Amino acid sequence: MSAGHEQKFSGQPEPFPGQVVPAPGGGILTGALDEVIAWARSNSLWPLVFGTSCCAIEMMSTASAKYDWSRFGFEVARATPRQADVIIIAGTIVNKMAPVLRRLYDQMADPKYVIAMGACATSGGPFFYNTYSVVKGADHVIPVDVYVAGCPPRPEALLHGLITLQKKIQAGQKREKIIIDRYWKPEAVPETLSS
Amino acid sequence: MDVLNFLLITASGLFFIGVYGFLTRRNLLTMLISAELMLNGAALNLVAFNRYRWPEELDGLFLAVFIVAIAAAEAALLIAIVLRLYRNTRSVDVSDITELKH
Amino acid sequence: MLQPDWILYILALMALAGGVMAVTTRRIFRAAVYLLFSLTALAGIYFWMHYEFMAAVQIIIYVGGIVVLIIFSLFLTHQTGQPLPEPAPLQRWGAAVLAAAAWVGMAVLLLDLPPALREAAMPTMSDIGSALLSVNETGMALPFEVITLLLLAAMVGCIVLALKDRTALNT
Amino acid sequence: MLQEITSTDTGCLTINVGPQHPSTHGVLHLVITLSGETILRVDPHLGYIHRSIEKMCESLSYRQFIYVTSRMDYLSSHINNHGCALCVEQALQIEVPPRAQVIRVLMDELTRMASHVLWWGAMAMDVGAITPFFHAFRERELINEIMEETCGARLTMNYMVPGGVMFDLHPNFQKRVKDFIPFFKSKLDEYDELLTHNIIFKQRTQHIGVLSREDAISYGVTGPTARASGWACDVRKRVPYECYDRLRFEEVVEQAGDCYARYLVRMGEMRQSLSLVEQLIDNIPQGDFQAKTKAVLKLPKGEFYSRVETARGEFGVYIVSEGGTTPYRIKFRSPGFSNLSALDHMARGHKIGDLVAIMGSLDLVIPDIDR
Amino acid sequence: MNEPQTAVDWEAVVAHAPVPVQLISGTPWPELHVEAPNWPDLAQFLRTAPELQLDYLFCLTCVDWKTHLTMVYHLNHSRQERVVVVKSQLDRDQPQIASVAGIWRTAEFHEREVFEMFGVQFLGHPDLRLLILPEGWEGRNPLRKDYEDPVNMIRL
Amino acid sequence: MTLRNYLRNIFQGLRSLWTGMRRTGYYFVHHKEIITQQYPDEPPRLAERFRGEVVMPHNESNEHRCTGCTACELACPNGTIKIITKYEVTPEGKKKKALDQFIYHLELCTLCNLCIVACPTDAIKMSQAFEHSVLDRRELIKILNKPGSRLMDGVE
Amino acid sequence: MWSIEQIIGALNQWLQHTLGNVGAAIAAYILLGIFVILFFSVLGLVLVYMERKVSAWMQVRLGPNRVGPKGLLQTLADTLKLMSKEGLTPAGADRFLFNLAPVLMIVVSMLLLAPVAFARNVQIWDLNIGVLYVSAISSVSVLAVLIAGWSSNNKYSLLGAMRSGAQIVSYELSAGFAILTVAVLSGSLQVSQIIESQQTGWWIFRGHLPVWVATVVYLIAVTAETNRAPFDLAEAESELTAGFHTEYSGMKFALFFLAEYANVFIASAIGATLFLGGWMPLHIGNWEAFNRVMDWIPSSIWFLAKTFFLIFVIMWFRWTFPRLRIDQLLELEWKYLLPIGLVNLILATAIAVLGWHF
Amino acid sequence: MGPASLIVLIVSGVVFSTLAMWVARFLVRPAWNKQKGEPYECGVPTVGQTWIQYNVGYYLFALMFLIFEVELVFLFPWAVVASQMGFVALVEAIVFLFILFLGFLYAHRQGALKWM
Ligand code: SF4
Ligand code: SF4
Ligand code: SF4
Repeated sequence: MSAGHEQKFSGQPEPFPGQVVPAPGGGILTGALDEVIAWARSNSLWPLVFGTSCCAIEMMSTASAKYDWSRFGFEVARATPRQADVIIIAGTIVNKMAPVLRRLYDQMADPKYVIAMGACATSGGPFFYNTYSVVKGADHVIPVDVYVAGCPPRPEALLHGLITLQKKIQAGQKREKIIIDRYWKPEAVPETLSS
Repeated sequence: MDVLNFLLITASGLFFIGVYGFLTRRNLLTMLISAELMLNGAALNLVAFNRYRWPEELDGLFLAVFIVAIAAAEAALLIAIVLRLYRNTRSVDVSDITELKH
Repeated sequence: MLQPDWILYILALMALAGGVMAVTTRRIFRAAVYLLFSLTALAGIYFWMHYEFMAAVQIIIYVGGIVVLIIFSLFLTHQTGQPLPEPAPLQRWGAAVLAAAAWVGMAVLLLDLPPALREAAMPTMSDIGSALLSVNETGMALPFEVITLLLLAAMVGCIVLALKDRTALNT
Repeated sequence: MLQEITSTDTGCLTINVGPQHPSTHGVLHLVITLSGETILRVDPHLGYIHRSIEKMCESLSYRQFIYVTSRMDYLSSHINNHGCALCVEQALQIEVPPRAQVIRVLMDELTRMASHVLWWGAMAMDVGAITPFFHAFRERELINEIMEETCGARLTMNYMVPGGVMFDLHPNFQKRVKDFIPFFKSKLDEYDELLTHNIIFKQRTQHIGVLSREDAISYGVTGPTARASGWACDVRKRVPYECYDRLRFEEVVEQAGDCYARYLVRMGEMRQSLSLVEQLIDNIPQGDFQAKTKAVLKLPKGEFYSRVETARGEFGVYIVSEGGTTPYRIKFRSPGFSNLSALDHMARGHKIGDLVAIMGSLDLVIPDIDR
Repeated sequence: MNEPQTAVDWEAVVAHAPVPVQLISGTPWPELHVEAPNWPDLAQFLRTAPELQLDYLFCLTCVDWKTHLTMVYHLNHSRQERVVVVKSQLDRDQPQIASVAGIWRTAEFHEREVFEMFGVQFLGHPDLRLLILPEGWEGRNPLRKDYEDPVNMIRL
Repeated sequence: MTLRNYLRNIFQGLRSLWTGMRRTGYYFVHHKEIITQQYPDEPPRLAERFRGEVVMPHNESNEHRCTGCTACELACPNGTIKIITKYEVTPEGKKKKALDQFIYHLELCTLCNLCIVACPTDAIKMSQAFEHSVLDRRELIKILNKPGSRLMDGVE
Repeated sequence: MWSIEQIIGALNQWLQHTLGNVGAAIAAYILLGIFVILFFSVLGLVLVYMERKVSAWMQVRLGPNRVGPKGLLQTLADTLKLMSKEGLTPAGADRFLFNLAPVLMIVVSMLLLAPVAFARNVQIWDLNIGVLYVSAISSVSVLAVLIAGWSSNNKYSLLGAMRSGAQIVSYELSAGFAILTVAVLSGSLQVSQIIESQQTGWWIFRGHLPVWVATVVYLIAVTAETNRAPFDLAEAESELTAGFHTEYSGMKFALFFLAEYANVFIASAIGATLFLGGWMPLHIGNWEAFNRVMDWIPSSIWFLAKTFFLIFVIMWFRWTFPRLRIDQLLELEWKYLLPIGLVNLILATAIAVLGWHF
Repeated sequence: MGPASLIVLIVSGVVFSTLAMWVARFLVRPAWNKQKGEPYECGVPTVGQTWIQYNVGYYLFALMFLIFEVELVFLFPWAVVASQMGFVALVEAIVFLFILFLGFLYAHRQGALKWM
């Protein structure tokens, strides 16, 4: 462990260890096969067992009998990132956890997806102001596909998030770029909304 | 080539591979592996003779089975000894285990 | 029956190649794996010869027992990640020449054996069983019991050795 | 720092368990030194969910800071809120109306059940049984529904406010709770069938992670964990708050101090909570659910401390006030923090599998520990 | 639990204490103020004195008063309610106090927390290192009042 | 260990295992015990007090009740609400403060209800909408007052 | 009435007719290869689906029901997903062995198919050491596990691999003794003869106590040998994340998954053969009419029904029990199952020798 | 079908598994980075080396297993003929199993079956 993970978030943004470089080969996907694969991927999202705090309980509820995400084929929660397809960031990510999250994400086999569950993972949520240790949104650490708001989002909301992700995969959409302007302030209202 | 000859040559090949390993390796466990190869060569030899020379009798087969059984006993004992030596001398290298102090 | 000789040749090649790799590789864990290949190929030869019982014994004891035991003891005594020391070149070449010469000599001697009796009735399991249990002079009951006693002795020996070891470990 | 415990000498192996590990219930990071599979040392590394709540609360008003505490021990969010509300009330000497008191106790006990039932499932999961987990969530969902109807949320309630509770009880509340009581009783018996008497479970938990009474006190272990070691430390009995002194319930105490004893204590507590709810549900007094309070609360200068019993043990709120609208310093005495400190002591000499069982029986909630 | 609760005469306790102690009453719980160097003796006394036997340290924390730090210990007896609060003032620049981890083992973790949050050095602590904060935080103590982190901390 | 004990252990063990298997077997064949709600097909049963997001109700003539008094902004513990006010000229010619934009950051909101309680005019309330998943988090920033809306008459 | 036997016979005839002798043999082998590959794929799909449904129902939930009708395509989606997922090799791993392990695992379970009698006279190779062969080959899978665990260069993997090594080898003994019990009673190791010997009734009905004990012991032992809960210590999720296949991803991992299910199937099939009469229909003494009706049900149905029943029982174990600790597990084997197996074998011999069975 | 079917099975196993592992290369374009290649250990870097010596308590079981397994193998041919040979088989088996049991008892007494 190198000293000072907190350095990651002070001063100029320094890239996380492990920059992504595409490996050669692969990627000959066309037409119908493409669709079949997208169908398979979207219907078999195995989540990583990853929960940091309160939202993890709601994630467990989603797995539980009443909401039962196994109906969609999500129930094979894997404990190792190698076998998981989607990482549901259920809970707050703090600065000490951020490298861990990054490492977990890096160690997942491609293709991989990320759902930010709850206010904390989306933006820092309740811990946005006045805290020295919370990452203000998991997308500062890893790229996020779907954001689910709520504190905690109720299980149906998480299911809705998963369905959104399914739709996204089926539509063949690529992941948004990492939002680079960290410390994006909530005051900065985008133009589309303010008019 | 006749099948019996071939088998016997294979068997002796295994045996001499074992011999080679036994001579070049100074590590007790690799030596054990070599010894297993030698024993296997011997067993194959016996089985081949039994099968292609006196097929109506079973002595060769039984001898081979017993060899396997004894090889198992030998391996078990040897490994027990190796582990014991290892605890005492922190090494499985024969040249390190010159004197058995304990 | 579809049992051409080339299957035998392939199996023998596998056995020999596995053996060679096992004694020459410098990664000790791989040595065990190559030994596994060699032994399995031998079992294949036994299957090819229709000595299924022998083949099963080979697999069950060698592959399932001895190799597993060797692997366990590797974990116990080795930094399995470190390569083994290379033998001195003189020793290596000397031993190789010696073994090869001996093998060639042996092969030459073996070449003029009378041909094999290829078509023969195979012993069935009950043949083997009766032979194992019969007490007359061709029966194997006595050696069988002796082997059993030997195994018992081996077990006792192992336990004595290993348990002392265990107490040493705990301290 | 890690180097000193990393011994590559024979047999000693250092492995990380966590921060992302199914058995740590969150992001606890344990560095374990093993000999073979025997644990020589467990070194917890915390902070993977340290959200600096104590610092944050220094800039939140006395009405606002309660919501953060729901996020600490999120399984006992009501009880956490309760502790904070109590502390503020104690400082301002607010008299809580009797109806609010009863509602609070009812909610506390329902929370305790929900927390224990979740723990039951999680503990089963830790020792490898998966089905109980789902059965536990079935009951938990019912409690959640009851809560949601009244409090408007399922997990992070923010229901207790200084002076009482935020809303009055929902009209359906009584009926649903009354339906729930016999149902849950029958399910508790099923739990016994699935786990309590199961030989494998007993084998896995009996004589594992024994904590003696003296050690429990010395380590400041509280809650069911301490009661399993024979220390009657229930705050509800020691310094009864709200109407606990007028209620009949027993403090479940076991002597063995092992994982199974902790299990039994929690099972017993579920039954006790159920009986508390039974006692109260028909006797909810009429009246206000909230005392009249000022819009902006200002605590007098001084130091205030309140103690409540959460599902995990004694929760303390220590407020140092300078007389302003925000606390000068606030300290949450979280039960999990002390409970965790005994982990090393309990786990030494056991196997990795036992460590999992011990952690399960401690019922750790990591954000509660890290704050 | 079933024992009768006996009240403690704190005046007498203070009189018997091996070190000079100042008793403050009128607060919800009696408070003892002690000089930092005298704290280990007092702790031992509180833990062992037959009429006290305060074996349960339920809260240990520190408060930054901008001019000095105050260590706060909440002690109790395991069966009876005899809460006492012990306070000790520490120098802000070089805070030092003896560790009580040997007396109450729960103090080990609590002291580590106070160490990283306030920078208090606990003398004789068995293993004083960071517990919660990531490595490399030594020297910056987030719960002190003057702690500023302009990057991570967004003030409302 | 006597033989009898040995056998008894085995039988008791097997019996306890069988009890468990009977329980799971019961659930295996009794499908009426299944409690799964099929979310996207069946609409979820939401409690009426469930807090899903803050909304500002408007009446038919596009009027809301918010005076722009910022009480909710102050009450909110984590800066979720941002009120932008403007000055309107009333028919009497007086300048009056009025709401321009009620910006609500759903991605920050903890749904704690404090703003609702604080609002003196009941201008905002909690809705039960919970399907807030989006692909871009900027979509979660909402402006609660509809374009062109104005204060309802009679609300002070 | 058609049966698999007749179909195969007809196929064989047709092949011989069109291709001649050698050609027919080669074609048969190719067909066999295609058949086992297909069989494995289908087996994986079916068993995973079954496991999910069984677990779901025991856990009061629905299980997969949205992908395809009743969720039937769920496992197909999973498979396709796994196929299209990267199978990465960690940088520190021993590449050759890392990739060898899943292959070895699959080869071992494929080999185990040889003596399984799917229906009357439908068997890949009815070799004369039948059940001994099963016992032998299944002991190789432990090596695949050890290789996988070691070559990943991961501590969890290695610990998991060693655990399962000790576990599999130990439980092999008990499985062996349970198999021997039936072998003694039926006087043969050949699968077809073992089934023939149950012509008048399955061993579980005819064999008294020893066979019941053997059945229980066998079930426990194979559950342990296939690394399934409550003996899934190798992959004990809550302890060692995923055990020996922690580092495996994509299809490499799927092959382990598949091999596990295939082994469960084979173990159940062998169990059904030994104790429940394989494809032999249920016959009761001299109820001729009843027996005739039973005979009318195709033998493959009988075989599959019995096998799936045993598979269900093994799944039932998994979804009910907590996991044992490694030392308790070994203790269970060495202190309970093994001595019981020994004594049981003597009892069974006595019964066989005295002819006390029905 | 004879032993050749074993070869067919082996070959189809190898073909099946390699094909399955290989097809993924065409369907996904993986990204690689340094962290991806590191061993997974709960999201933190591993401490120390992995391929080091372990103090496994299991090897004793492997030893015991080996001996028992050899004896088990001998029981198989015996089992085939046991019921035909009658009492001889029974007696021999009892002698044999008795010896086995002796060994077992010895191991048990010595505590070799206790796992440390
Ligand atoms: S969003 Fe809310 S519920 Fe979720 S982790 Fe954050 S604080 Fe907890
Ligand atoms: S619900 Fe709470 S967090 Fe959300 S806007 Fe209102 S006060 Fe703020
Ligand atoms: S919503 Fe209510 S509290 Fe907020 S600004 Fe409008 S009137 Fe004021």
